[in-house]
Amino acid sequence: MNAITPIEPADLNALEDEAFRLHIRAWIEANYPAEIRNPPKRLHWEENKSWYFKLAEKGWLCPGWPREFGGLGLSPTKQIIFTEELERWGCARSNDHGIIMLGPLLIRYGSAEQQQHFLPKILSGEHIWCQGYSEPNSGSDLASLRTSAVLDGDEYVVNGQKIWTTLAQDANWIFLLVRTDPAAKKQEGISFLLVDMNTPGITVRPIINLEMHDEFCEVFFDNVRVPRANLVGQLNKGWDMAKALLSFERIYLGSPRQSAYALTRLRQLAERMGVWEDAVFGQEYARHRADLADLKSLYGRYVEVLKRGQPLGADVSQLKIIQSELFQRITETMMAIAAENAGLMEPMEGNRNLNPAGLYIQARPTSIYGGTNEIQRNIIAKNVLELP
Amino acid sequence: MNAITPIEPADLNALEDEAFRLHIRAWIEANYPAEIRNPPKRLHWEENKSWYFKLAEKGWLCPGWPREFGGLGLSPTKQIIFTEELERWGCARSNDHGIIMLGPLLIRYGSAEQQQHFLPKILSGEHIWCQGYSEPNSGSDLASLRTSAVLDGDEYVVNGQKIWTTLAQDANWIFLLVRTDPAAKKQEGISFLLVDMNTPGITVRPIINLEMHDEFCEVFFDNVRVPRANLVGQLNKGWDMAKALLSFERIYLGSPRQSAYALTRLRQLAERMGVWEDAVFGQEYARHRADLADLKSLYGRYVEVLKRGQPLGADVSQLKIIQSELFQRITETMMAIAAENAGLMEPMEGNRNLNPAGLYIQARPTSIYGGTNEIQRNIIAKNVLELP
Amino acid sequence: MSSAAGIAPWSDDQAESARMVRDSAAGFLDVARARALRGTMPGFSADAWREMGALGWIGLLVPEEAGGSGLSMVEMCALAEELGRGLAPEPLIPCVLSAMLLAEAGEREVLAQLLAGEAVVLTAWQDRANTLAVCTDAAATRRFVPMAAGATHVLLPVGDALHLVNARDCEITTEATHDGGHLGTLRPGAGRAIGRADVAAALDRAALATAAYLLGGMESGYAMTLAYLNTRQQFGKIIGTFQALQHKAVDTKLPIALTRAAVEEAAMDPTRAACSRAKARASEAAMIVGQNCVQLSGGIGYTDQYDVGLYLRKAMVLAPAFGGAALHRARFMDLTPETEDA
Amino acid sequence: MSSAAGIAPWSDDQAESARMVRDSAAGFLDVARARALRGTMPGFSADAWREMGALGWIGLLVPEEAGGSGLSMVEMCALAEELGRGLAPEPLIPCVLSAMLLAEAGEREVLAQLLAGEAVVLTAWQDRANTLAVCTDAAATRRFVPMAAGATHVLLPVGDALHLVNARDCEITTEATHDGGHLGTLRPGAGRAIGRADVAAALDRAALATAAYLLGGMESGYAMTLAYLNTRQQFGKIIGTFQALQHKAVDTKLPIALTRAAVEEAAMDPTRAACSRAKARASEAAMIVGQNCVQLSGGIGYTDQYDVGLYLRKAMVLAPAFGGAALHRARFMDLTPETEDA
Repeated sequence: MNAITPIEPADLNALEDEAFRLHIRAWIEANYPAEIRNPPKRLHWEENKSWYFKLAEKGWLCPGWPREFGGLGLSPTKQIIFTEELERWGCARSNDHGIIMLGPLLIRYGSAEQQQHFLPKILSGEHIWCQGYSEPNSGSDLASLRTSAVLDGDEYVVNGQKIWTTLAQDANWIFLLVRTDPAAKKQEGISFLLVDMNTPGITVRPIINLEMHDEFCEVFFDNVRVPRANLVGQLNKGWDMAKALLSFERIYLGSPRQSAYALTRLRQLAERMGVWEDAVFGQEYARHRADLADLKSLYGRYVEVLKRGQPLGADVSQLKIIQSELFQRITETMMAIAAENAGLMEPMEGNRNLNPAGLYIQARPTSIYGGTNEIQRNIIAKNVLELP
Repeated sequence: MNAITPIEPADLNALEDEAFRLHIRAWIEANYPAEIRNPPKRLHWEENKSWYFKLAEKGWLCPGWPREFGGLGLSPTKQIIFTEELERWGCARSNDHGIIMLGPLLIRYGSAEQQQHFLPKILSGEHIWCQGYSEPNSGSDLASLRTSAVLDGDEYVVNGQKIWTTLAQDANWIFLLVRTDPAAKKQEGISFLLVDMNTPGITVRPIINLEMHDEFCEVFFDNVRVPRANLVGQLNKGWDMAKALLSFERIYLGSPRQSAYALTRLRQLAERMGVWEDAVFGQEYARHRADLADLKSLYGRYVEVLKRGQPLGADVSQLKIIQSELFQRITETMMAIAAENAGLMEPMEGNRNLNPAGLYIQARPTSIYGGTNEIQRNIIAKNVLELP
Repeated sequence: MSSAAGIAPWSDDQAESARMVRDSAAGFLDVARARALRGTMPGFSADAWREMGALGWIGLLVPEEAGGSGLSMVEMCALAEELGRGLAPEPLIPCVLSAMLLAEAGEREVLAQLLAGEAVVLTAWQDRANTLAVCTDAAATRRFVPMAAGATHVLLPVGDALHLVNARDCEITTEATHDGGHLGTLRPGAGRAIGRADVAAALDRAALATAAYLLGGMESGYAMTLAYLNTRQQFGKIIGTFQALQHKAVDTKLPIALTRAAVEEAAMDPTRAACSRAKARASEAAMIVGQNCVQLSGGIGYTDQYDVGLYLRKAMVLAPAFGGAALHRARFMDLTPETEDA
Repeated sequence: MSSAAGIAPWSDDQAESARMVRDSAAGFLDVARARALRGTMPGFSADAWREMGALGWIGLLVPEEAGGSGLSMVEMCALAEELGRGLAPEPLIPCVLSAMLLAEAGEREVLAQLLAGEAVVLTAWQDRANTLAVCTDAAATRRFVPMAAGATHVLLPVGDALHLVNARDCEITTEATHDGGHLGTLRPGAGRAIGRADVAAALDRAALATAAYLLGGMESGYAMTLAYLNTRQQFGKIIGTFQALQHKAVDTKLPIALTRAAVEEAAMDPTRAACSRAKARASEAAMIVGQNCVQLSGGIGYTDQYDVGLYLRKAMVLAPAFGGAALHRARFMDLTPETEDA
C-alpha cells in the first residue's frame, strides 16, 4: 500500500508542470524503498519488485502509455519530468523491458488480441520481459543475426543463441528478433517474436561481468516451439519495428544522470582523500563540472524536441558519446585520487558513496552497450555530417 | 674563414665519442653565426649560405657521405653525435636536400658520371637542390603522381606540377619523381629525374603558409626538356629508390629537438606570465617534461638501431606521431598561459623566446608533413601490428 | 550538412526575432571582405561600420529610450554568430560593450555618434593579461584594446566610474594580431567623468557575445572542412570515406554542439555563471575545432590562401578576449552551487 | 605481432642475462593459474613461492655473499615483465624489497628462509594512501600491505630503522582487491630491531619493478586484443580492417612503447628520477591500455571470463602501488635539473 495518498487530480496532465513535478516528487520520496536508492548494480526482480508493484498499484508504472491501454497518457513534457524525478531520487531502473520496449511496440504494431493479452500482464507484473536481440556474432552488426524461426504447422521452431540479454534470469517472457527468411538480404528476413521463457528448449546462462554481477545472460534456443500467433507485425518486417524504438534508447543513454551521480561521488571521495582544496584537483573537477553542465544544456535541447512532439534525429547519438565518455573521465579522476584504494573491490570504509573502482568498472561498458561509440560515430558521420 | 682551427685529427672516427662530441661542439660554438641560432622559420639561402660555406670549407658539410665522395665518412654513432650537437646549439637546417636526400641516393644508385658530376657541386654549394615529389592531387597518396616525362629523342619532356616543394625558390636544381609509364600500375611507372631549374618552362610560385612564410612552393613544368642522362637508376624504378631514403626522414621527424626547444620556451613564457610557480601549470609542465624525457628514451632506442648499422623498421613511425603531437600539446599550453598575447603576430616585447603564436602555428603542420599522422597510423597498423 | 543539435530553449518569439537579426547580417558573410582588410589600418571598413550603425547593431543592447534597439542577448548572440561566420573585423562587440556603458551612465552625445557608426568608442578596461577584473587605477596603462587604431574615443572604467577620453589625447601603440587586426596598448589622456555603470555585468555580455562569434566561426570553418572531406580524393577514394577521418570529423562536431548548447542557454538567461560557462566552452572549443579543421584539410589547410586557417587565427585572438577558458571555467565553478544530485 | 620499439640501451651481456631470466619464467606465463587463485587466501601458491625461491628470484637483487643472486635491475625488470604477462599473484616484488632490506641490515636467518621461499616477509612501509614517504612512527597502523594474509613476517621500517615482527604478533585485516588478491591493514606487534637500511632507495627499485610488471601485463592484454581484432568479424569483415579500430590500436601501442623505453632505460641506471619517470609512465599507461583493450574487445571484454579484463584489474591495483603516476611524475620533476636546450 502506498505510504501517502495525496489528493490525486483526475488528470495529471492538467497540472502545471511545476506542480506536477512536486506531486510526483512527494510521492516518490514517500514511497521509494530507501535501501535501494542509487543501487551500485542493476537490481534483480526479487530486490526490485516491491517498487514495481507500488508503481503498478498507483497506476504510474507506464507513464508514456495511452490511458486506454492502462498508462498515464502523460504529455512528452510530463513524461520527461517524471523521468527526471525518478533519476533525481536515485530510483533503480526496474525490470522495464516490457514497459519501455515491448509495450510501445505492441501498442504501435501489435494485433488487438496481442494488446489485450499482453499489456495487462505487464501492468500487473505477471509478465516480466527481457529483450533478445544481440548474438555472439551479431553485436555491432545486429542485422547479421542468425537465430532462426522456421514455421512448422502452427508453430515457429526457434534455434540459436542470444547474448547480452539483460536480466534474462528474472524474466518469464522474451521478445526476439529471429531470422525467418534466410534467403533475403540481412535486414529483410527478420521477424519479431514473443516467447514464453518456460517453453521447453530454452536455457539461460548468466554471464559474470567485470562488476562480478550477473546482469547479462546468454539464452540458448534448442527447437523451441512458439505459437504462430506470437509473431508481432508482418513476417520479415521485425527489423523496422525494432529500429523505430531505438531513438528512445539513444536519448536514455545520453541522460546526464550517470555523470551527475559520479560527479557527486567524486566530490565526496575528494573530501575523504583530502584533495578537495587541491588546485590541480580543483581544475580537473571544474572541467568535469563544466562538461556536465554543458551536457545538461545539450540534453535539454533534445528534451525540447521531445516536448514539441518531434522525432529525434540521428544527431542524438552525440549525447550518448558525450555522456559515456564524460562518465568515464570522471571515474578515471576518481581512480587517480583514490590512490591505493583504487584497487579495492568493496566501497571504502563500508561507505557506498566511496566506491571508486565500482564506478570506474561500471563506466567501462557505457561506451560499448547500446551501440558502441564507434558505431555512434559512424552513424553521425553518415547521417548527420553526410560524409560519403 | 673559420674562427678557430683546432688541431684536427686525421680521422675523426678515431676519436673517442665524448672527445669527438666536444671537438664538434667547440667548433660549432665558435663558428655558428649567432644571429641565426634557433631561427623561428626555415631560412632562405641568402640567410643561410655563410654557414653552408663554413661547413663546406671545413669539410664537414656531409658527415655521412663516404670519404671517397668528399664526405666525412663518420660512423653511425658519430653521425648521430654530430646531429645532436647541431641541434643542441640551435643550428638552422641548411638547404640540405642535396646533402641529405640526393647525395646518398646518387652514391647508392647513380652512375659514375652522375656521381662525378653532381656530388662535387653539392659540396661546393654550386648546386642547391630541392625535392619535387608531392603534387596537388598526390599528397598522402604520393604514388598517384601524374607529372609526366616522355622521351623525345635524347631528352625527356616534362609536364605537370609539383607542390610543397621546400625552398624551391632558392634551388637551382630539382630532383623529381615523374611518371614515365602511364600504363603501369601506380608505383611501377615512376622514374627519378634530375632537372636544372634554369631550363625553360619551369615556373616557381611560392606558397604563403600560416606562418606567413614562403617555405613551400609550387613548381610548374611546361614542356621542360631534360637530358636523358639525368635519369637516375633504372627507368620506372624511381619509386623504390625514393622510398629507400624515407626511413631517414621518419627518424628525423621523430627527433625530440622541436619539443625540447618548445619546452624551454614554455618555461620562459611561464616565468614571464607569472605562472611558473602555479600548481596547475606545474603539473601540466611536469607532464610535458616527462613526455619529452620518455620520447628521448624511445628515440634513443632507434638511434641505437642506427648505431648498430641495422635498418629501421616501420615502427619508427611511432616517433613521428609522438614527437609531433607532444610538440603540438606544448605549444597549446603556451597559448593557454599567454592569454591575450596568444594572438600576437610578433614575439612579445621583441624577445623572440616569447613567441607563443609563432611556435603554435609552427607546430600545426608537423602532424601533416612527412606523411600525415593518419598515414603513419595506417603504416603501423599494417606493418607493425599486422592488422588486416 | 545538418547542424541539428536539438532545439534552442527559446520561445517562438525569441527564435523569430533572432532569425530576423541573422537575416540582416547576410551582407557580412563573405570572408573575402575580411581577408582583404587584414593588416590594413585601422583594420576594418568605415562604410561597414556605418552600415552596422544603420542596422541598429551597435545599439542592439541599448534601451530604445536611449536610442538603441532594445533587444536581448538572444539577438546579440545570433548576430555575433553570423559575424563570426564572415569573420567581420569591425569592433562590434567591443563597441556594443561601450554603448551599454555609455547608456547606463547617461551619456547621450557620443553614444548617438557611436550608435550611428560615426564614432568608434573602445572600452579600455584591463591593465594586464589574463584577468576578468576591471582596472581600478585611473592612470594605469591599458592593454589589449582591440582595433585601438580605429578609436575615436576611449572609455576608461576605473572600477564602475567611467571616464570618456578623446582617442587623440591618448598615447596608443599597436601590435598586429593573427587575425589581421591589432591590439592596442594605451596610456590614457585626460578625459571627463561621465558617471557610473556596472562594468563587470557588461563585460559578461561581451564575453558571451564573443563566445557566439567564435561559435559562428567554428561552424563555418567546420563546414568548409566537411566540404573538403567530401571532395578531396586520395587512393582513388573521397577521403571522407576513411573511417579515421570520419571519426575525427565527429569529434570536431561534438565541441561545436556543446558550444551551441551553452551559448544559446546563456543567451536566454545571461547570468554571470552562464556567460562564463559559455565563454569557457567556446574559447576551448574554437581552438580545438580550428586545429582539427587545419589537420583534416592537410597541406592546403596550412596555407594562408585557404580560409580554414583564418578561423583558427581568429580563434587565437578571441579565445582569450574578455577572458580565456581557464579563467571563465574557474569563475563558473565559484559561482555555481553544488547540485543536489543524489 | 612485432613488438619492435628500437633496441634497449643494454650491453650484450646485460641483454643475454635478461634473456636467461626471462626464459626461467616460462612456467609462470599461464594466466589460468592466476585466475584459479583469485579470491583464495592467501591468494597465491605456496608451491610456486618455493619454486620462485629455488629459481633465485626472491634474492635476485641480494648480493651473492648474502645468499642472493647478485643480479641487477636489468634482470629484475625482465623477470617482473614476464610475471606481469602471467599475472603471477605471488608477492615477489614486495618480498624482493624485503630481501634487499634484510640483507642490507645484515639479518641472515629470516633472509635465508625468505630467499628459499619458506618465509613471506612483507615490508609495511606506509601509513596512509598516496605517499612515497616511509612511515616514521613505530606505532602507526600500516596500510595497503599486499597479500598480507600470507605473511610469515612483517618488516617495519621506521625511517631507516628496521624492525622485524612475526606476522602472528600483528593484527591484520584484509580487503579484497580487483585482481583477486587483497591489501592488509596492520597494527604492528612487538618485534626486534635488526639494523638500518636505505628504505627509500629500495622502494625506488620496487616501484621500477612494478612498472616492469605492468609493462608485461599491458603487452599481454594488448596481444590478446590484437588477436581479437584479427579474428572477430562484423559487417562481413574482420574488425581489424576498420580504420578507426586500427588507429585506436595504434594509440594503445604508443604508451606501451614509451613505457618500455622508460623502464628499460631506468633498469640500466636506476636513479631515483629514472625510477619515478618509469613508474609514472607505467602507472598511467597501464590504465589507458587496459581501458582501450576492454573497449576494443567489445562486449566480451566486459565479461569476467575473458582474460583482457584481468589485466585491467591488475592495473587498478598496481598503478598506485609504490606510488601512482602523479606522485612519481612530480618527484621526477623535482629531481631533474632543467635541460640546457637552446
